[in-house]
Amino acid sequence: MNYTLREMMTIMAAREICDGDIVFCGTGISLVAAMAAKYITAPNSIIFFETGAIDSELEEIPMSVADPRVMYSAASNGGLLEAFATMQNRITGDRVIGILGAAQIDKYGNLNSTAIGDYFKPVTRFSGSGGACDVASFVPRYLVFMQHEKRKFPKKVDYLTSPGYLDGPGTREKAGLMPGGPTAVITNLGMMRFDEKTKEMYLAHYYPGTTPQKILENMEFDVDISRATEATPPTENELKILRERVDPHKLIL
Amino acid sequence: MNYTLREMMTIMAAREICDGDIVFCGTGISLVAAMAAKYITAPNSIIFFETGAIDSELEEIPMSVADPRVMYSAASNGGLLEAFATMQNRITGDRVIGILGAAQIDKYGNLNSTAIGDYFKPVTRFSGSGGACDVASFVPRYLVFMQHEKRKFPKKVDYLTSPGYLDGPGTREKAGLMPGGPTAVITNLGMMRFDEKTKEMYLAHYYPGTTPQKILENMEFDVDISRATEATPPTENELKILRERVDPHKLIL
Amino acid sequence: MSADQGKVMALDEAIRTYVKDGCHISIGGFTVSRNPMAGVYEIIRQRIRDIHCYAHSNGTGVDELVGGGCISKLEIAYGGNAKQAPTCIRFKAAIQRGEIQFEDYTNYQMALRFHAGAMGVPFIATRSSFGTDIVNKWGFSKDVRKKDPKIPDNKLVVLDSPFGNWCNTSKVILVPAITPDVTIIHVQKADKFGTCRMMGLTYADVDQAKAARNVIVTCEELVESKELRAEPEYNQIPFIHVSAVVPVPFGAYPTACYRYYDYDPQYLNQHSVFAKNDKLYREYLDKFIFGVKDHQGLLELVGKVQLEKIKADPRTGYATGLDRK
Amino acid sequence: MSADQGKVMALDEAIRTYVKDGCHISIGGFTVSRNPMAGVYEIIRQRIRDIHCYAHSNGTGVDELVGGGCISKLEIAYGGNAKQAPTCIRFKAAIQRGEIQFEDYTNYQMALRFHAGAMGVPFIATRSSFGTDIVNKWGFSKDVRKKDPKIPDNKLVVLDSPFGNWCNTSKVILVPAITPDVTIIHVQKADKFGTCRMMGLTYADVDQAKAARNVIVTCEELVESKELRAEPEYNQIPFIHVSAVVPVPFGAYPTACYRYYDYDPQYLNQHSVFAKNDKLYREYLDKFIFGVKDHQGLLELVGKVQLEKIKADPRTGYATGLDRK
Repeated sequence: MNYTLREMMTIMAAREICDGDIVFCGTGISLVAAMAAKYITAPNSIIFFETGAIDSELEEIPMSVADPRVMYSAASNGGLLEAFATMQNRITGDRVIGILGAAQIDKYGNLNSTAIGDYFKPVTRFSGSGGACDVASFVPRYLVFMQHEKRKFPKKVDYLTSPGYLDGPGTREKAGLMPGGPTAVITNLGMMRFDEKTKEMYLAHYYPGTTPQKILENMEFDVDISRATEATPPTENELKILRERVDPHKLIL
Repeated sequence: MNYTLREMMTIMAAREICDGDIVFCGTGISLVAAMAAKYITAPNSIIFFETGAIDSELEEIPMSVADPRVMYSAASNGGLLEAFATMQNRITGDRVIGILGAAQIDKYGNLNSTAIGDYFKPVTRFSGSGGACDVASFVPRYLVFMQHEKRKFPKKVDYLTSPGYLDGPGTREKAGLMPGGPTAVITNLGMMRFDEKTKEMYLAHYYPGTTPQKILENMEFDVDISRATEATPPTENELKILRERVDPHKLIL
Repeated sequence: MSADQGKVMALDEAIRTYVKDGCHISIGGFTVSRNPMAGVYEIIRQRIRDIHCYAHSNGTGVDELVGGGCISKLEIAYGGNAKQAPTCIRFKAAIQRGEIQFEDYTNYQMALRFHAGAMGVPFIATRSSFGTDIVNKWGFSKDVRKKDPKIPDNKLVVLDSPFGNWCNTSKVILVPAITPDVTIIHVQKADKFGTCRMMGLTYADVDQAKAARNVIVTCEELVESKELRAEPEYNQIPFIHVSAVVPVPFGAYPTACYRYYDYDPQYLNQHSVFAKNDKLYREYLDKFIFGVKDHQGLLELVGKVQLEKIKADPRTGYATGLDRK
Repeated sequence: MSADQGKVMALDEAIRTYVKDGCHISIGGFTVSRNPMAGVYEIIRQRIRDIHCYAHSNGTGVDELVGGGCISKLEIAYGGNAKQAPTCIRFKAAIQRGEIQFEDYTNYQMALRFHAGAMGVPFIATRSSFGTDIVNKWGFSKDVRKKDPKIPDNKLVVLDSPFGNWCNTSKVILVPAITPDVTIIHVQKADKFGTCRMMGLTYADVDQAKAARNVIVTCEELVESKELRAEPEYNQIPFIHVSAVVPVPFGAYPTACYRYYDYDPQYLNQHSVFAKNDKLYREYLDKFIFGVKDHQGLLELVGKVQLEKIKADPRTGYATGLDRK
């Protein structure tokens, strides 16, 4: 069955969501993944937005986390304070999985979504943290969506917006952060995970049609490819869910 | 015209409220004073409660600041956090006048509403601060209702629950408190104020039928009585307001 | 727990499951309003002991828990309860007799402590209580605090602001977070998953709930999620914070529940007579708490006529014209 | 101001009275929702300059203020705006060209900073951003901060918790309070004294308002106090915080106002084309902002047909089925 790379990425992410998870979502592909997960692996997962909407009934896909579509039939519509407290607080925070995106990521999963070049006089300015740094600081698990290009996987990010494993084992905790960090990086070529001991990124899966070597060519730093296996493509059922139930109007995919 | 001492006390307090004041109220006589002020000197004053109700329509007298009667037709029903922030915040806090009561008061207007005797093994335990210490810490002006008895005006309060002028001029600010402090102490015998320079209590008014000397006999510490004048008794109109409009069922007075 | 039933439980089961000897709890409401009295009475009925209780002005409920012998440690801002008990009577007796350990705060400080707990930070700053005995006198000594990992090492801390004189404030008082094992609240409406709609003042209920490891919600009405979700902005607590939901009509009785019923002045007056005398109070507990199976039993003792009197007027939300002398 | 009129003012008068060159402001809303766009456009129209602006994710409004040349200093968490502008276009250009000074925070930090301002404390603690450039890179130098009494001496401060490891937290990051000279918000309903009823998400609007010296409220509907006071628990901002009330139907346009209208994808798409080109953007300002007398003028340019398309469906609160490509 045919599928697009964006569909593949979405399904790879959806499979990471466990039943009962509270899913911190942005918009776009990350939201589609969270919505899909509810039909696949995690019927009791709860989508929530940094703007304060919890468990919204997403009849239409919101284009922003402040879109009125996230307000419809939610369990509660609060504000930013309540939303982030839900993640900072260990009682609910420990149940949250985040989904983030970035312009750059290094081997420890540190993210840059602020600027390329000098912070004060950047070549390219991006939106900045928003809630990304908060999520990356607070929650025990998060996924990162990336485009696999050399400049996006640099040895050192130009600006460290959201903490991954910082400088390696123990450095999150030493800095004052909660335990946690990225659990998977999902790109248009494959999926990376982080070694439990070294906290360094390694290649876990490459998509059908690509190779570990091709993936390495698209990164500035080297990663271990010895554990890499081919990813399972989206099933017919998964694609059906994406295309018919989650994004029928192809707003995102 | 006849009037009771409680009516006298209520009117003395009501006269202290200026138009536009936000009045932090407890219940009982302090609430009756605030309600009366709206008919006398301060039609645009705003009654608010530490429980979070602002500008309630008090068709009936509430017996507690959490009484459902404070919730009826308020501008807003929030919670404790919002109410105290309104006082701690200088923007709204500077407009607030508090009305408090206590078991003991010293010459600097420090209040005890916690315990008589040793704090840990008290002879008499009272309710404790509630919001009183917060109000006394935050707002620029507050009134204190007291019964004039020797043991209630001691040289030193057994427990300092709510700050007056602490140890005299400059000590509030040095301790970290906002400028402010009690502006009048209203008892069943007269009204005390605080000297601008020394911050010590002095007798401002004695009620008709008593004398400054009698008042001194009911206090453990001496206060300046040289500035004392006889208080103006409640006018016919003031009494009419109290009896017919504010407390027609004599729940408080 | 089945999806059909959501988190709905019987009250005795909910209390037995979450409230244990020695646990740290807080209850919602304020003086004579929306105390989770059904939950409080069930705790007394189950003779749970050695509770560490956090209270701002949780009048009626805390006083009964003290009187019922359930509380050994109490952090509190205000032990008073309207006209019937300007100082809560069993609270007063327990302190004067040295029967419980206690520590005093202000109402704002207690509200902030729950707020910090809900936010997941160890403390929050305030400008309240400088120079007072609230700061100087600690109910729990340094030693007790060091030994008990569930009590913070300091009662309050005065800190010079690291932002200089920003906001015209050179120092602040830091109050430590509270994270109760259990918070019990009573609300007007909840769905079976625990999403709550409160009416009228919310006091500190929302933060008390969000700060707690487990939350027991008793409610006047168990409603369909659809009803609450029609206006999500008015649901103060989403279900993710809640462990158990128990429908208990008149669950706040004898305290008030805005738009449902008023406090019962007659019960409270009578109660304060009982509470002032140890023997009478024991008889009261025997009859009204231990002598009945559940809250419904207490309501039957009170009688329909009395409950009818306190029914809320739909216009005002309270019992207009109720005799409150 | 007469009691009859309450605080009701014309928008141009409200902006002229409270928003001055060099003042510190914040605006409500989030990305494409409930931005006080009528107020924003009036600020641009009055050519107010050198504004110091505080923003979390106040997308559309902040980007227009930057594009209109009104902002010289910006403290911000997120300069993005949904699909039409993943990075706000004029914001991006202004930073890349060095036209404004800026300092980055996180959304939670900005929300907490307003919260601290509303509470009247100099700072609040969080566990967000340890080890990141949010902490390490300051947009305003120590020197600039020292000299300007309206900027705190530190951007963020790392503090060892004086409560040991209470809440499993040994250190925190303190974020300094924000107290804007003016906050402008757009709400669904307000009365003439300024009591506000928001529907849907409130973002950080409530704290932004309470933290500010003056608050300008624009509203879809000016309603009787009686209507709002029938359910006071749903009025998020009581009148005591508000300086001016301005009824402006479609006052958030082209952003959404829940239960009233959706964002306008067509306007936003077109706008992003204009914004990417300096000349086109100048023409856009000339036509849509400077070329009209007021917000009503802009709405007339847009046309009734377009406004009809984005009208909210009463069931969902947004324009169900709206073409949003």
